[in-house]
Amino acid sequence: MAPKRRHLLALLMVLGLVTAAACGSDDGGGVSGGYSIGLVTDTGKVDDKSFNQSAWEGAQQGAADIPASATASYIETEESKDYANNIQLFLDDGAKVIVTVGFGLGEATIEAAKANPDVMFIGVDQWQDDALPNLAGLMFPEATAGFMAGALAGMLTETDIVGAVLGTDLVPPVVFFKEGWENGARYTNPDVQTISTYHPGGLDVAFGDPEWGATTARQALDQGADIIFGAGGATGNGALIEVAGEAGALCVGVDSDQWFTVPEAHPCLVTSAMKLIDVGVAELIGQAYAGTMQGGNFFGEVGLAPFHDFDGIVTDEMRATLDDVMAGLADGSINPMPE
Amino acid sequence: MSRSLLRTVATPLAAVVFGLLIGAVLILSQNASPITAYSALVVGGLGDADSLLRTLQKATPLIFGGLAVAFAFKAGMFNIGGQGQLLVGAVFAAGVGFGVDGLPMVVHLPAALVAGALAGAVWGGIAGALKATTGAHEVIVTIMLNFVAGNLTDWLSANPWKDNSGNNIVARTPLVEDSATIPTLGAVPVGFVLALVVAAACWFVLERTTYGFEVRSVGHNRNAAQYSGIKVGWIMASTMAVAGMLAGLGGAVESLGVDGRFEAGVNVGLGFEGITIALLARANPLGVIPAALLVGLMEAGASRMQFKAGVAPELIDVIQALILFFVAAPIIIRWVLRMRADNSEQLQLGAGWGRS
Amino acid sequence: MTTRQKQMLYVGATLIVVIAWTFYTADGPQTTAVLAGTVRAATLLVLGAMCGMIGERSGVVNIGIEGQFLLSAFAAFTIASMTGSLFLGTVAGVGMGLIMGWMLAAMAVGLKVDQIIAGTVLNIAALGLTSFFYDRSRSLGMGKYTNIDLGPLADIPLVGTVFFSRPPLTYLTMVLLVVVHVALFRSVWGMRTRAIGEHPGAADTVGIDVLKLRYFNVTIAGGLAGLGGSYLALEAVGTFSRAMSGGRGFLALAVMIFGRRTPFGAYAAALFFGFTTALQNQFQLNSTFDIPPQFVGMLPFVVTIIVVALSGLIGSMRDPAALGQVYEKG
Amino acid sequence: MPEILLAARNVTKQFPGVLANDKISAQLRPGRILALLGENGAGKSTLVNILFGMYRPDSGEVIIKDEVVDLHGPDDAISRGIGMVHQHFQLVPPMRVVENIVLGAEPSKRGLVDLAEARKRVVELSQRYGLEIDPDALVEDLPVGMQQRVEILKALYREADVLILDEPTGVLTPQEADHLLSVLRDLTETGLGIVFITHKLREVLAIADDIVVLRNGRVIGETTPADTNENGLAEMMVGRSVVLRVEKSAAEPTDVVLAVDELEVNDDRGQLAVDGLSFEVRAGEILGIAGVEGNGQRELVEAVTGLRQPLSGTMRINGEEVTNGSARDISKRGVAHIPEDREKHGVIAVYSLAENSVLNRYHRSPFSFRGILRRDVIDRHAEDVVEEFDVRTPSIAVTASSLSGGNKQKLIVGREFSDDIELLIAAQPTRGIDIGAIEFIHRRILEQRDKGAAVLLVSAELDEILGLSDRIAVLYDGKLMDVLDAQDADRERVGLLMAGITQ
Repeated sequence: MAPKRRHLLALLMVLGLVTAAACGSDDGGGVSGGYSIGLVTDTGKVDDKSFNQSAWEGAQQGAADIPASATASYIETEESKDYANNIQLFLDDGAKVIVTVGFGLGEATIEAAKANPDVMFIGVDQWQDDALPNLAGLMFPEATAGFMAGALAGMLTETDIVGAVLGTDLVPPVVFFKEGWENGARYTNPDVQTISTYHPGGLDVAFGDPEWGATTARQALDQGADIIFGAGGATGNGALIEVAGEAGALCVGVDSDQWFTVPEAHPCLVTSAMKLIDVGVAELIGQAYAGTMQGGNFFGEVGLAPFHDFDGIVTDEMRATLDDVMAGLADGSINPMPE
Repeated sequence: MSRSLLRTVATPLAAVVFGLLIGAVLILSQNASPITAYSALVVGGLGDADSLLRTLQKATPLIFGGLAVAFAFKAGMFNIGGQGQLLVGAVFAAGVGFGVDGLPMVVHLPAALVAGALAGAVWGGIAGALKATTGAHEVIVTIMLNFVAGNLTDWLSANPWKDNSGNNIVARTPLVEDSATIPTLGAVPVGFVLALVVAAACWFVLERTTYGFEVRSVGHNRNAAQYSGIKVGWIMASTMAVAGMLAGLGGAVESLGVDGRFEAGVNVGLGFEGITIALLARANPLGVIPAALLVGLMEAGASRMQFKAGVAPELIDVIQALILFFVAAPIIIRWVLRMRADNSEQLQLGAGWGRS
Repeated sequence: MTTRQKQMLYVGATLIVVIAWTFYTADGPQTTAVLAGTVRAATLLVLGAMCGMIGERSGVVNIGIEGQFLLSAFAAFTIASMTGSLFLGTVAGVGMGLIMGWMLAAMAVGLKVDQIIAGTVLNIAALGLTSFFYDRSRSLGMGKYTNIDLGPLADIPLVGTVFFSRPPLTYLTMVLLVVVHVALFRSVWGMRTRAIGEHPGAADTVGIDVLKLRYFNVTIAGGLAGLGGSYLALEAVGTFSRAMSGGRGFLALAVMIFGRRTPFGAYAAALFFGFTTALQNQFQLNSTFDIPPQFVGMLPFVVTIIVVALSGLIGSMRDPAALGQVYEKG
Repeated sequence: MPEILLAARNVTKQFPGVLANDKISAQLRPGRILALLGENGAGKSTLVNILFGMYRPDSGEVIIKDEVVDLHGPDDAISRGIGMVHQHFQLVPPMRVVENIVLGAEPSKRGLVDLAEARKRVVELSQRYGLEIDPDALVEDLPVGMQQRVEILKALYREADVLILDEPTGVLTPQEADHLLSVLRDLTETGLGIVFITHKLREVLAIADDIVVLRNGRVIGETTPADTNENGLAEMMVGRSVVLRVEKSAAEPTDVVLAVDELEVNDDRGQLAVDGLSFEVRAGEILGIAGVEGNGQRELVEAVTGLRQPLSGTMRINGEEVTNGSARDISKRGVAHIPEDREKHGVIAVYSLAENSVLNRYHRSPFSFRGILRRDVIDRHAEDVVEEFDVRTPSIAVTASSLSGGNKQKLIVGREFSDDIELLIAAQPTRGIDIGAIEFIHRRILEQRDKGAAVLLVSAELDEILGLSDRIAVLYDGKLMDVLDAQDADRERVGLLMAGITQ
């Protein structure tokens, strides 16, 4: 009897200790100091080798670029219901600029911007219907990026088949990339056959299934595709790595220059259809610091990543065509996504 | 009474403590301070009215998810399908919530809740009916139905029920009408109150009604239940439908009370946490409440923990797995604490009447 | 197997060959692509199914295959990227699988935890641990396992590409199919294993240590799932990412049931599931139908449900009698 | 040849709450048959489990072939030449006979089972001992008598010098039992020793060389067939003089209560188990169903109680057709059912006695009202059952798992008998319980008959059938061999019918 109770007592004491620890100071951490920049990710990680990572690199770059001492820190969102809370954590901490990444945070960002007119907000991939003075939506014309990549692929393919392994059609940027890619390929190579596949699973798995990405890329290679566009987080990365194992085949990355984020893809990675999120974020942070940031929509740059090891196979003629395409896209004479 | 209550909670409590202690070691391994991390966790979950609201909001679907698992456990069934049942409940509740207008709240809100509950009941009932008629194991069927539900609800929210207002590009439904929105009373969301009421109702049904007696009989001894004239197949099918209904109700409360709409990918994982909660509560419907509050608190505080201490929020998942492990294998706790074994220490998925 | 079943098997096999050949003559590359994709998707499933099968034949349900895949893939990838050796990575993956198998055995056999709950613990723990510890800066500098052509066999049209131009772990899996089949149905170990799954009491009375053998089997079976994890990280994909097993551990269970807990049956089932996946991709690649991918994507899961329900209805399947039960001596 | 083949010396074994073996000593010499006699719960099974290495004694020693041994498990015992035929056969049903026989001691080549060699040895063995068997048959397809043969061959295959048989005749017809006894006698010619565990006095007198009687975990006496008789043994076994015959008055049957016509029922494996049965049971009589287990009794009982759907035929209760009625429909008509497997079908182990006492009536008034249980009423009912049926328990709040087998059975009988009964279906009502409880339950069954209930008694114990029944129907292979009046029935005649032999 007695010993039993003693152990229960001991257990309660340990619990009490933990509670005491918990009620202790929570001020040791925090990130304040100088000009503080906060970044809230979409439900993803700052090292996702994709847009969260790009945005985080941009935030760090922005912090380094501005003249005053500045710090950048991030919170990775676990559940989309926490968007508002995670933004609030930075607000409470006195952040001057808050970067929110992904269209999912759009509404939470607008709410926070309205409530905190003194804080500058940068919303990556967030379209602004009504401009708020302290909120810049950083948008990218993905179809344009996809079109340029497709145009290159149309010229490079020898089998006249190009493939795309994609995240999910539930996420519009993925659709824009795909449509741009296919139209671009057809633009430079009218005979080209485009074969594209979306991940068949739900939103929760579509970007995290490299096995499917790899298997599907292989399936496309086996039926003659010699250039594969992998667009869709880890799923797309799986496709890139698969193509890397096929002699002679090429692959195209997405979002950032995947030469640096997926080194396994070096044997095939001819370029990436880039959204220069890091550049855009850093630039907007600079503007915010300088007080020149305008509310509303800010269009970031898109483009093709360097060809790296494949510089040699892209002929001058191809480069010239690409320049024409780029010019056409810029002046609107080419519509990357008709309809 | 208090002695026996103490004994009943000793194992889950010890499991939580052990989980946190091992979690502390992991935090140290990341060169962070466990004290800072845990205090941030608690402040993030209880620090002020907003945090408390978030904890309650997070606990609400966990209670429903936990009940969905616990109720099925009572009939000896393992419902891993809480996720899918919650999703269909969420999308159909939202569908009624935004698709119908002009109704007064007293009609509209209950109708939307019932739509979610029914959708969940159908989803759970499929697994139960297949088990009863063909013997198909509910674990496999509910897992498969989770995938199917994910695809189905994604499609619904991206196509026929998509929110086409403004420049929305997200796969989500329009906002539900005000008349279908669950209000908040002060700092307490009404959905949480509903969860408490439903948990109490589950307890009452299981312990005090003839239906509950049949459910528990099937759970404890399917053969004896059959011999005493209970229609075992019907009980298995209906129990899974009730379990699905509970999860579906959880999804409905999320759509109508927290998110204001259904959005693809937003409710991921909620259903699975019900398993941890139900086991932590030893399948007792009332025990589900504190278990859900605990997990809800950890999840509400996880962001602050990363913010203050730089600890990745996945730590919470690891701690949950550890707690589950210790609850499932109480023998380890007994060994460490040198407690004497007794029946209440076994993870019995159901017990006699509350004759303690 | 009855004569009738054998006849049906021959008829079915002939039919498949004839259909495959017809399609091949119509469109060689596509047929090859679909069938190669089929074989590829089947490898992981059958490894998981064999893991589950050895456990269930011994009376232990393993619902933790998903977690075993994931944590083993993590270990395989981490070690391979640290050492630069795919082989060492593979060994590490198998090792992690063995550890996870041992943990399942410790819980389900040793501590007598409910087997389903024990497996669920593994799944949740694997997801949490891999997410918490994953270091995304790692990569496989040397690339993943590549195809090895088996000499002239690889030059046979269709069959050569589909079966004889494969990476090493796929070949190893095919060898393991035979090994596990022989071990389960011809060896002393297999006879004892089936005995402890059907009637542990009987095995005990002839001096077979039921608990020890279950421990051993569940641990060894974990090695197969571990090989599956290695295959996933080092051969199928070439990297690691969060939750990359994507539910395939659960599909493997369905494959095992569909295949009546025999290696070749499971392989046939796995090929069938692989085929549904490959076919659904092909539909999209060809833009055959204008069906949303969400619906096409339901196909394997709906098929699984139907299969599990039918195998119960037809009564062709019988669980080992002691499946899921804790064995108490005496 | 050793002087002592197998012996226990002062073996003591304590289980929680029970002293199962208290300083037990017994010994077996080569070529002899030692009978261990005792009623259920006397400690026989514990003792043989110790001798076979399944349990370890708390104190005392086991001697095998003149050597004190420390057995760590059955494999230890097996390797020392001890073979055991368990009461519940330890065979793997979906495996072949030959596989079952060699399991654990398989002839092998490089890890693979050498089935050809195994088959050869099994055939050789069965010929040598005159125990014919088809080595390639699946065990699940064999009748129980054959399964027992497999068990014996299993022991002989391991070159046992000692054969322990635990209640081996319970599953056999009297003729099969006689045959078994003569086989055993032949086996002793080679110097084999046999330990024969039973509670059947007749068999002990017929075959034993030495008799050890156990009661309450102690050795009560040692004797030989020459020095005692049935009454003497019975008194030693129970500790008082027992009524070997059930006292009962003549039956006064009236209206037909249960009428079964051309009934066909499948078993779990989808094979015909009840094959065109027709019979009637009248109010005020006991119809006993005799037969070796596995001849369709279970399926018959389950069909009659609504637990199993018949393939064809009809069943009527009091003239009303109930062929496709559910279990509850049938129990509503005043049908009580004592199931054959108490633990599996009779009680819910983790439920309290109170909950178990209403398993068949919780849904009825006054135990519930509009779907809500009335615990006070249920508790009072449970108190009544416990008192009236002499269930020995500290309280009605304890779980059923804490009761002994006999008390569980009394609880079940009490539960089933608490209403007026039109038809009682009692399957193996006294299996595995002590003599006191047996007598109690027999009296209660007769009481129901005398109150006008129709009773269908299914039992594998021929003595129980002969003692209680007014008419006896013999079931063989799902068919009714004959229905005899009790006064025309004797062991010989019923036994032949049980073996399917009509003359």
